[in-house]
Amino acid sequence: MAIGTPEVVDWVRLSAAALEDERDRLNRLDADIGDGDHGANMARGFTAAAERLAAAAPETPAAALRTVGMTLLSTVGGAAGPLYGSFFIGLAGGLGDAAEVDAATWSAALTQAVAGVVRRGKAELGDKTMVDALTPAAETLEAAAGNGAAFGAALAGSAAAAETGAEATTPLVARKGRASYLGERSAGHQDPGATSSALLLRIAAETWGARDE
Amino acid sequence: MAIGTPEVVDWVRLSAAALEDERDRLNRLDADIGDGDHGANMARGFTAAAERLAAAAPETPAAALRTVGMTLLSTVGGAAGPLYGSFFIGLAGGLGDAAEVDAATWSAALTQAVAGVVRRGKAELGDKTMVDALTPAAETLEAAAGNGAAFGAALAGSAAAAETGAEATTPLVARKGRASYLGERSAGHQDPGATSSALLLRIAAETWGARDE
Amino acid sequence: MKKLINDPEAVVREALEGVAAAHAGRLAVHFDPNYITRADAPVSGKVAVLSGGGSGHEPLHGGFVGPGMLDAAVPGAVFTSPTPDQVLAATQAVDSGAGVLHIVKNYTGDVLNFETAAELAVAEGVDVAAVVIDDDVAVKDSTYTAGRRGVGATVLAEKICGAAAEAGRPLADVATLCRHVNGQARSMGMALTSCIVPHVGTPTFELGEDEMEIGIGIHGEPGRERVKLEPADAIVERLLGPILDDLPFRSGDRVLALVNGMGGTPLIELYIVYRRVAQLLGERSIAIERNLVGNYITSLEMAGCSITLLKLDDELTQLWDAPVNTPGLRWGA
Amino acid sequence: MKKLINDPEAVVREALEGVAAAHAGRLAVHFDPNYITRADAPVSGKVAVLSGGGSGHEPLHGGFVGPGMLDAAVPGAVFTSPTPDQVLAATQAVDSGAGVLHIVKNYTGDVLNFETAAELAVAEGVDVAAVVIDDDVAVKDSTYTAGRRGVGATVLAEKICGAAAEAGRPLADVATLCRHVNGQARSMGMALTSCIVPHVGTPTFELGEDEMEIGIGIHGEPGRERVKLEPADAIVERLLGPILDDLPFRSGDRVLALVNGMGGTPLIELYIVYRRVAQLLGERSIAIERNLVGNYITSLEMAGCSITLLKLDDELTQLWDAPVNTPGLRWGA
Ligand SMILES: Nc1ncnc2c1ncn2[C@@H]1O[C@H](COP(=O)(O)OP(=O)(O)O)[C@@H](O)[C@H]1O
Ligand SMILES: Nc1ncnc2c1ncn2[C@@H]1O[C@H](COP(=O)(O)OP(=O)(O)O)[C@@H](O)[C@H]1O
Ligand SMILES: [Mg+2]
Ligand SMILES: [Mg+2]
Ligand SMILES: [Mg+2]
Ligand SMILES: [Mg+2]
Repeated sequence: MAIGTPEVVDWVRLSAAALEDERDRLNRLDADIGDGDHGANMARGFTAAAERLAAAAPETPAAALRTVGMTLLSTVGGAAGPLYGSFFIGLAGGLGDAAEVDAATWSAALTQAVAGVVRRGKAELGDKTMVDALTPAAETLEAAAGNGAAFGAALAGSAAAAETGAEATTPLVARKGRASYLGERSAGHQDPGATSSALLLRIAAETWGARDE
Repeated sequence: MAIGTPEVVDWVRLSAAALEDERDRLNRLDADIGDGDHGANMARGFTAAAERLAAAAPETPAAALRTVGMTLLSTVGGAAGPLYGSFFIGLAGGLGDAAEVDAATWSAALTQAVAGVVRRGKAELGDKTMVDALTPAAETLEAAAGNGAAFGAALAGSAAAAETGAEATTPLVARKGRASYLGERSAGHQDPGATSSALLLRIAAETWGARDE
Repeated sequence: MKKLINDPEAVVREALEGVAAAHAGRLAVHFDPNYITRADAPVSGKVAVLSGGGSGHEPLHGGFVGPGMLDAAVPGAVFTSPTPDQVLAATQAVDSGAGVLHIVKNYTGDVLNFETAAELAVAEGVDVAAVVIDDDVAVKDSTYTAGRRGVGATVLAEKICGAAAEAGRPLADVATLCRHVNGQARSMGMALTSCIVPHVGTPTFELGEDEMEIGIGIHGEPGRERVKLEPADAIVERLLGPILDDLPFRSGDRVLALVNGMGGTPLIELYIVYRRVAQLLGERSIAIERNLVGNYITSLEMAGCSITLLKLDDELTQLWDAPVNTPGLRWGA
Repeated sequence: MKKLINDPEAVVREALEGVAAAHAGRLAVHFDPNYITRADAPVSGKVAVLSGGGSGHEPLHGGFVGPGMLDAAVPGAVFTSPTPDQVLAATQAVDSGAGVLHIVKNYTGDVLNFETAAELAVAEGVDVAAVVIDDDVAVKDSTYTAGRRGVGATVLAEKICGAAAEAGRPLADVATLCRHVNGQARSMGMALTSCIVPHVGTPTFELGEDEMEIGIGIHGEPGRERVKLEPADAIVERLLGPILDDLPFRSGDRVLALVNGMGGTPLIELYIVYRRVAQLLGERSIAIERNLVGNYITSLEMAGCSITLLKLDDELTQLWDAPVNTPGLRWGA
C-alpha cells in the first residue's frame, strides 16, 4: 500500500462529508453536556480544510496535514479548534518530509499528535474528552505496527479502539471542558469530542484500508 | 327626601364597592381599546376616597365631594384621574355650601361637573369617552328637574340616560384618549370610561333613590 | 409571568428604593409622593427641567436625572401617568425661582395630570412651561384626536433642554427649544413580543410565533398593523420609510439617529438594526452626525425596537454634545 | 425564534458592521479576521489590554473598547471563542512595543485559543501576558477540572486594568493587578428564561413557567440547580450567599457591587435586585462603595441576572474611578 498526499487529501475530504452527515448527532451529544455546537464546529472546520486542500495541492502528506491543522485553528474556535489543530499539526510534525506513509510512520505521527493534544488540553485518560478515544487508538496502532501488522488491519484496529474508548466515556463524570461545569450531571452521556475523534479514525481506516487490499 | 353629607358618603362607599366588583370587567373593556387598567385605576381611587371620607367626616356634601375629587386626582393617575377629579371638584363647586341636595341643586352641580370634564379633556359628544355618558345624564336630569320630577325618579332617568350613552359608544371610532391610537380598530367596543360613569350615576340613583320613596 | 420582582403592587416603590440605594449622592429619591431629583436641586438661578410618566420605560425618566439633563423625574405606576400632587411636589422641589419646564409625552393621562399640576404650581407662584412631545408617526395626526404619542424624541428633548438650562438659558427659551426638538424629530417602533404589566400578570397582547406588530406604542398599545415576521433589514425599512416621509427628511440633512431597544432585545440585534439605518440614510445622502444605540425608552421586557431621527442644526448638535452626567446617559463628566 | 436579525449565520458580521457605522472615529472594526480596536491604536508606550470571547454577551467585549479600558476586543461566533489568528492579528494591531495583556474568561475554548495566539504572538516578538478570569462560584473549583467560569469580574478587570495601562504601568504590573481583581471578585447568576442561539433556532434549555435555573453560565450552560420561581428578594439571597461565603466577604469590607442583567431583563427589575443586595450587605456591615446596575455581560435575550462583588482597596477604587470612554461604560470623559 502507498498512502501519499492524494490519500491524505481523500481522508480529509471524506471526513468533511462524514462530519456534515453527523453534524446533528454531534450537536445533540454536545447539547446534552455542553453547548450544542460540536457538530457545527467540526463540519465547518473540515469543510474549510477540504476546500483549502482542493484549491492548493500540497506537496507532502505533512504539508497537507499542516494545512488542515492551521485551517482548523482559524475556523473551528471553541475547545475543539485548538485541540484538533494541535492534533493535525502534530501529525504533520511526526511525518516530517516523508512522501509516503506506512504503519510505522503513521503510528509515530499519531503518538506525537495525541501528545500534542494532551499538552494543549491537559486532559488525562478518563477525563471524558477526545483523549479517551485518541490515546487507545494510538496505543493499539503502535502495538499493531510493532507486530508487523498490515497497515489496513492496523488502522482498523486503531479505529475500533477509538470507538470503544469513545463509548466508554458515557458513564464518566467530565473533568475537562464545558461538560465539567455539570459535575455529576455529565455522567450518562457520550463525549462529543471523543465521538468525533473515533469518526475521523474510522474514516482513515476505511479510506486507506481499501487501498491496502 | 333629604340628601345630606352622610348620603353623599354612602354614594362614594357603595361606588367603591361596585367598582371593586366591576374591576375586571372595566379592565377588560380597557384592554380591548386601551391599556387595560381602567378598572384597577377606578377601584384604587374610590377605595381611597371612601377610606378618606370614613376617616374624617366632612361637614357639607360639597366638602365630601371635594375630598373625593382631590383623592381621585392623587390616586388614580392616567386619563381618568384628572377627569374624574374635575368631575367631583365640579360637583362640589356646583353645590357650594348647601347642607342638603335636591334635584335642582344636583342638576346644576352635575351640569357644572360635566362642563369641567369637557374643559379638561376637550372631548366632544361622540368622541367615545365618558362625556358620552355624562352629557346625556346631565341633560336628562336638568329636564326632569325643570319638569319638577321627584329627585329619585330624576336620578333614575339620568342613570338610564348615562347607560344608553355608554352603550352607544360601542360602534364609535375613538377620537380622544388612548383608544384613539387604534383609529378604526376602536369601533365595536364599549368605552370603559363611559361605562364607569354610568355605573357611578346608577349607584347614586339606587342609593339616594331608595331614600326618596 | 417571570419577573425579578417581589410583589407586583410594590414594583415601582422597590425599584425606587433600589435607585435611591444605587445613586445616593447623585440622586435624591422622595417617597409619597414619589419623585426623583438631582441631589443638588434646586440649582440656583437655573431653569429646572422635569419630566415624568408611567414607570416601566426605564432608564426613562429617572435614569436621566442629573447635571445636563433632568432636574426631576416623576414616576407613575407602571404604564400609568403620575398624579398632579407628585408632579407639583417635584416641581416645587426643583424650582430655584427661574421656573420649571415640564416635558410631557402626549398621552391623555400624562397631559391632563401635568396640566393640573402646572395649574396648581402656577397658583403657588412657580413659573411653569409645558411642552408636549408627539413624535410617533405610527399614529395618524389630527387636531380632532388625541394626536400622536410621545416616544423616542422625549429622550432627545430631555438631553438637549437639560443642556440649554445648564447653560443658563431662560424658561421661555428652553421651552421654545423643546418645541423645536419635537418638531424636528420623528419616531416609529415595532414589537416582536408583548410586555407583561406586573399587576396584570398576562401579556398585554398575543402575537403568533411568526408575527410582529408594527407601529407599536411604548405601553403595548396595538400598532398600525400586525404582519408576518421579516428580516431585520425589512423591518428597518418599514419603520424608516414613514419617518423619512413625514418630516420629511431630505438629502443633505444632518441627523441624530436613535436606535432604541424595547427592553428585551439584546444589543447585538440593535447594532444589526443600526447597520441598516446607516445604509439607508447613506443611500439618501442623509448624514448621521450623532447616534445612540441601546435601551433608552423601553416597555418592560418587550422585544422590539424603535427608531428616532432628529434633524440637527449646529445649535442642537452643540447642546447634544454638552456634558451630561446621569445614570442612563453620561459624557463629558 | 423571534430576533431582529437577517441571516443567523451573519449575525456577528452584521452587528460588527453596525458597530463600525455607529462608532466610526472611536473604534476601528477589522473584518476577516474580526476584531475591534481603539481608533487610535496602538497607543505609543502604553501596555495594550485585549479581551475577547464568543459573541452574544454585548456590550462585553466590543462595547468596552476605548480610552481607559480595552485596546482591542476579539469577537468569536455567538458563544464560540475566537480563533488564534483573530487574537494574534488583534494583538499585533494594538501592540505599541509595551506588550499586550490578554484577559481571558475561563472556558476551555477561550483558554486554548488565547494560549495558541499568545504563543504565536510571542514568536512574532510581542510581549504577551495572559490572565484567566474565573469568578463564578456556581461552579465547584478544583485543580482537576476546567475550574470556574469567568463571568462578571471580566468587566471589572477590563475597566481596572485599562485604567492601570492608561496610567503607564508596565505589563507585568497590569497582569498582577488583573490577577488581584480576579482573586478579589466573586459572581453568581440565574436565569428566568433561556436564550436562543441564532444558528440553533431553539432555546438552549427548557424551563417551566414556574421554574428558574440557579447558577447558570453566560452561554445557557445548566446551573447548580433548577428550582421553583421565587420572589426577587429570595433569589438575591440564593446568589449572594455563596458569593459572600466563598471569598469570604466580611463585615467591614468595602465592595463594588455589580448587578448585571442577562440581556432580556428590564432595568426596573435590576433595581429591585440591587435594593435587596444593598439591604443584605448593609445588614452584614459590608459597605458598597461603588456599584453598577445594568446589562454588561449578557446572554443574548436571556432573562435573569447575576451579581458580582469585588472587594475594594484604595488602589482599585481609584482605578475604577479613572476616566473611561467606551460605548458601554463612560465617565470622566
Ligand atoms: N481540555 C481538554 N482536553 C481534551 N479535549 C477536550 C478538552 N476540553 C474539551 N475537550 C473536547 O472538546 C469537545 C467539545 O468541543 P466543542 O463543543 O467544539 O467546543 P466548546 O466546548 O468550546 O463548545 C469535548 O467533547 C471534549 O472532547
Ligand atoms: N380627552 C378625554 N375626555 C374625556 N374622557 C376621556 C378622555 N380621554 C380618555 N377619556 C376617558 O378615560 C378612559 C380611560 O381611562 P383610564 O384607562 O383610567 O386611563 P388611561 O387611558 O390613561 O389608562 C376612557 O375610556 C375615556 O372614557
Ligand atoms: Mg461545544
Ligand atoms: Mg387605561
Ligand atoms: Mg393607563
Ligand atoms: Mg462552543
